[in-house]
Amino acid sequence: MLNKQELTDIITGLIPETEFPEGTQLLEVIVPAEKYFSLVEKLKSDQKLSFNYLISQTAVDFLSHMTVVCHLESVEFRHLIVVKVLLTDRENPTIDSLTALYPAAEYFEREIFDLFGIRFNNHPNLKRLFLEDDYGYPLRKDFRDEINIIER
Amino acid sequence: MSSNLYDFSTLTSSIHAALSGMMSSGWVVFTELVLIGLLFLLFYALLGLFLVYLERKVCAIIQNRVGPNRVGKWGLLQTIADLIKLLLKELIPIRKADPILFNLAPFIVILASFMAMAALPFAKGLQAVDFNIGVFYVMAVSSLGVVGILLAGWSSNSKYSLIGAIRSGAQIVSYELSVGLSILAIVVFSGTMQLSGIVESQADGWWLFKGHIPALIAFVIFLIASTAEINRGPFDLAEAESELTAGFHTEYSGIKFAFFFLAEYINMFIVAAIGATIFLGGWMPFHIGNWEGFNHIMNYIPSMVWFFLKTFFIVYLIMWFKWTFPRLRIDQLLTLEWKYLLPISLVNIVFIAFIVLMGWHF
Amino acid sequence: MSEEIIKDVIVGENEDYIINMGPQHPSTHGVLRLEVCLKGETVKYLIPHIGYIHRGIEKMCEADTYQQLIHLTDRMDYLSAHMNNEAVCLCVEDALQVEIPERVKYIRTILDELNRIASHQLWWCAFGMDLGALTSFFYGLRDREHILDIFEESFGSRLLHSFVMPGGLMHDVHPNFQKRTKEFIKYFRKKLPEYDQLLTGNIIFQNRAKGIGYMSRETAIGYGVTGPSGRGSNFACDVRKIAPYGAYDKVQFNEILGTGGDTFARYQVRMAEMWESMNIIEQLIDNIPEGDYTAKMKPIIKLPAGEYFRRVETARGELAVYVVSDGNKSPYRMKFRTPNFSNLFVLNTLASGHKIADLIAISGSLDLVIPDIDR
Amino acid sequence: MNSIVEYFTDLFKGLSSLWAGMRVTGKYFISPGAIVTQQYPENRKTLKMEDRFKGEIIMPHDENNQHACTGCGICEMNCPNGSIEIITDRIPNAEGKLERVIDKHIYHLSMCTFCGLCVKTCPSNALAFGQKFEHAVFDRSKLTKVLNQPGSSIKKEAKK
Repeated sequence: MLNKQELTDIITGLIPETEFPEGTQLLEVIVPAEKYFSLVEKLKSDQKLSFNYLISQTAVDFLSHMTVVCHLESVEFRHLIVVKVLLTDRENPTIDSLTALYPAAEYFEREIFDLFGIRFNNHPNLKRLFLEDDYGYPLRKDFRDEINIIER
Repeated sequence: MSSNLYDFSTLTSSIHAALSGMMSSGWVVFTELVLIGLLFLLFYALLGLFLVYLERKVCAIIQNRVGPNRVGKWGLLQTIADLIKLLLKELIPIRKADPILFNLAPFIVILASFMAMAALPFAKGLQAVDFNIGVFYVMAVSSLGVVGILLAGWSSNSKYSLIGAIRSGAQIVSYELSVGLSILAIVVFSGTMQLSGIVESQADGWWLFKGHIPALIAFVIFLIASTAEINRGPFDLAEAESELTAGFHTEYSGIKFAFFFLAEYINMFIVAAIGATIFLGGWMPFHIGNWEGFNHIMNYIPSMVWFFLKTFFIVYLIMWFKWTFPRLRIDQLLTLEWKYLLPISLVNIVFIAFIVLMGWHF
Repeated sequence: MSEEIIKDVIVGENEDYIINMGPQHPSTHGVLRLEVCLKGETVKYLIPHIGYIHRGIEKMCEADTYQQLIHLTDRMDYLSAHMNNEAVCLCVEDALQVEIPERVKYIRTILDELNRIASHQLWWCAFGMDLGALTSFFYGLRDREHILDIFEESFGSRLLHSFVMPGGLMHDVHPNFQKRTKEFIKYFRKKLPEYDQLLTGNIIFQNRAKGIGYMSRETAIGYGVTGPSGRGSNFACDVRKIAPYGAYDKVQFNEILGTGGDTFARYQVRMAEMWESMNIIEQLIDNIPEGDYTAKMKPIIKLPAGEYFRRVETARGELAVYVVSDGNKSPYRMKFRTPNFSNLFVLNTLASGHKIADLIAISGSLDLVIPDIDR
Repeated sequence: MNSIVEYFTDLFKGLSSLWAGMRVTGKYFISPGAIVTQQYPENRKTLKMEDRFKGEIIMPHDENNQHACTGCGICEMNCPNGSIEIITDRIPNAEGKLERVIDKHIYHLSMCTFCGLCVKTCPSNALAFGQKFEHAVFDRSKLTKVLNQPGSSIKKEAKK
């Protein structure tokens, strides 16, 4: 198990464009969208890191931008990392898919597409998971549904 | 031989004589046929209702439940209430089903079970038709039911039903062999195919006890194979509830569904009755060799009671199987038949033939 | 007509026989729809369709306070409601850095394990029923009733008992709690061997379960299959060991690992977990310290702005809660990484090439709870 | 030869495992004392729910038809489903000041999920869980209840 500082050093060596915000509960990495796939690929394949277990993948809508958040864990070493990508284009957000690395990502990404409308490149089957095709993206903060959602 | 206590042939021949005095012989035969038919219809319906009730009670007690207890005393009228409900229910027409076959199938199933009943010796002298090849007849007729099941699955034009029907076809065709061979074992012992003759041959002891271990093996194989043949217990693949929802009768409703349901239970009774007849002596009381005194006391118990006691013992065994075991998979089902039951029963037949040749059985 | 076309038309070699298993089907345990493509009795592939009871719990959480959203988590995996509640509470306590009393930790852990036993019992019932052994269903429910009675006495409800609150418990457990739990353990230690006699040893059952639905360790990690299903493939994913919470660091217990990776291995892991849960309860039940049943909490909880992540082990695997707070009394974004969501989608990999009956056995051995998938 | 031995040992092991299962079910068949089913409508007289059972939310009234609800609205605020509505009234008290009192405490049983937050957070302990669980009605509007009884008033000691 590597501590935060060791992880930070290794990851900076792998991808220099990464940022590490201070004062977070877990170690967080913010990476540009175009480096996202290669970072995760290296996180998985690096012998000392070996982040081979994708715990969860989700997104957060901050109105100004969207964030895709991945929680990765190494089964062997038990260290955790949070990979974040900021997407400034809320109209047509696009990001690489992790399906090639983690089979679990296929459905996490379909869920994100369903609820946030973030598109994933190279995804084998990007269809909506829960909702109908014309429903809108309910977890976006500007989503309004006058019929089904009663504001309190 | 056994005494003439409770011999139904005296009753039936006196009825025959009375009828003959009243009308010409052609009419006598006709009247008797109608009478017997009505009697069987009544018996069939009552037996079906009772068996459903019995199954529900047995499984309830096995599962630490009470079972039906609301309609009538101890819920005895529950199945009658169910029957009325089923009679009143709508027969949903399936638009894309083959209408003729779809409606025909339940009748074929119920007809097969009805015909098999004709040859059962219920008590001494109480048997509708005493064929000299009774064993053959029963086996032939009881396997007719699969035609109905196949038709039902095919004609209802539903995917689940079709899978169920095909499964059932494969299953019954295979297990017919083992049932036949295990019955053949007793035919070899008793030297007759007449059901009444088989019963008479057990006057000094049942074949299960007289036939040494081979008869016991034949009995076990008969139990397993016949359970499979009537689509029950661990072999209910044709209607595997958790896989195919209801299998071949998924699309049936109302009284047509009730026909399938009823036929299943009557088939269970028929199989148990055949088992009781050929292995446990049918209506023959429990006799031991030439202990005259003991045998005489046993004769005081009516033969009908003996028959139903033995039959319901086997019915209970079959129910016990169903409520204990998980279901087999289709390939395991066929493996069991072709790799275990069939070879064992073939070897068993050879053994029995040898025993009979040497005269080692009692 | 060329010969190939005739072959196609008559034999149907290239024709897919697709059946819809669900949304109303006895053995999908809820409104899961599996689009199964068959060839004869063999499953070629299957596509799960979900969303029939998608209620948008994550969206609803964004409008609720932290106390209010507890009762929504009950309704995800309703069979391990207590663990779901605890996940949120741990996350909130982490964020506020509240020190919760020892008594609360002990009680929470005991309830976790009781709930785990209850859940595994129900799984055992349903698994037996999927395989056609209907009697197992009633034996399991009969014994589960004892746990539900304990729950009812203490919390007032049997299944969805939003009993855990941020900072502690809703109220203290019933005075009879210890006595009845010990009685239950004594009772269940006698009944559990019966389960083995009825099902585990049974030759038909073993033939149905052994070698069916093999999942390698890599598959389990890749798909994120956690809980007993993942541990059946030798994937050590027990959060109780990795990141102990509650009183798990004070008890001795083994992480049950299976090596077979098949349906039978997953079955055995769950059976062994019931024994292990009873061991954990027995270690704790006599040592519950006296004290408060809750820490001092403000009536309105506001998490400091930031992101919080917490995992617990539910009866079906790893439940992770990810909260993004903007400092208000309700979360800005709440994400539940539910175990069944990941466990479901491995089904295609496991069931392809097996028979229909095996598909039922495999989905039964994964122990899916559909509301947990849809959320 | 070995395979033949294996064939028969398999056969007998299989049969004995089947017998083990049948022994369990057979044991319960001959011991009807193990039946656990409750005869529900018949045992209605003796049926006693646990003290903490969450059947419905009630407002206990004492013998003088007095309750403890001050109409503060905390339960309404805490309810996640909006199943509580409080209608208050202002009436002059002895000193002539207008004072807020409860007019109607409306409880929608059909929306309640029994999370218990209203009972827990009530500052004057005016609410409690009732043990009644037979709530089936033919008309949904009957599930909307007014908890404070007509003509009831607030207890003296609960006023502060």
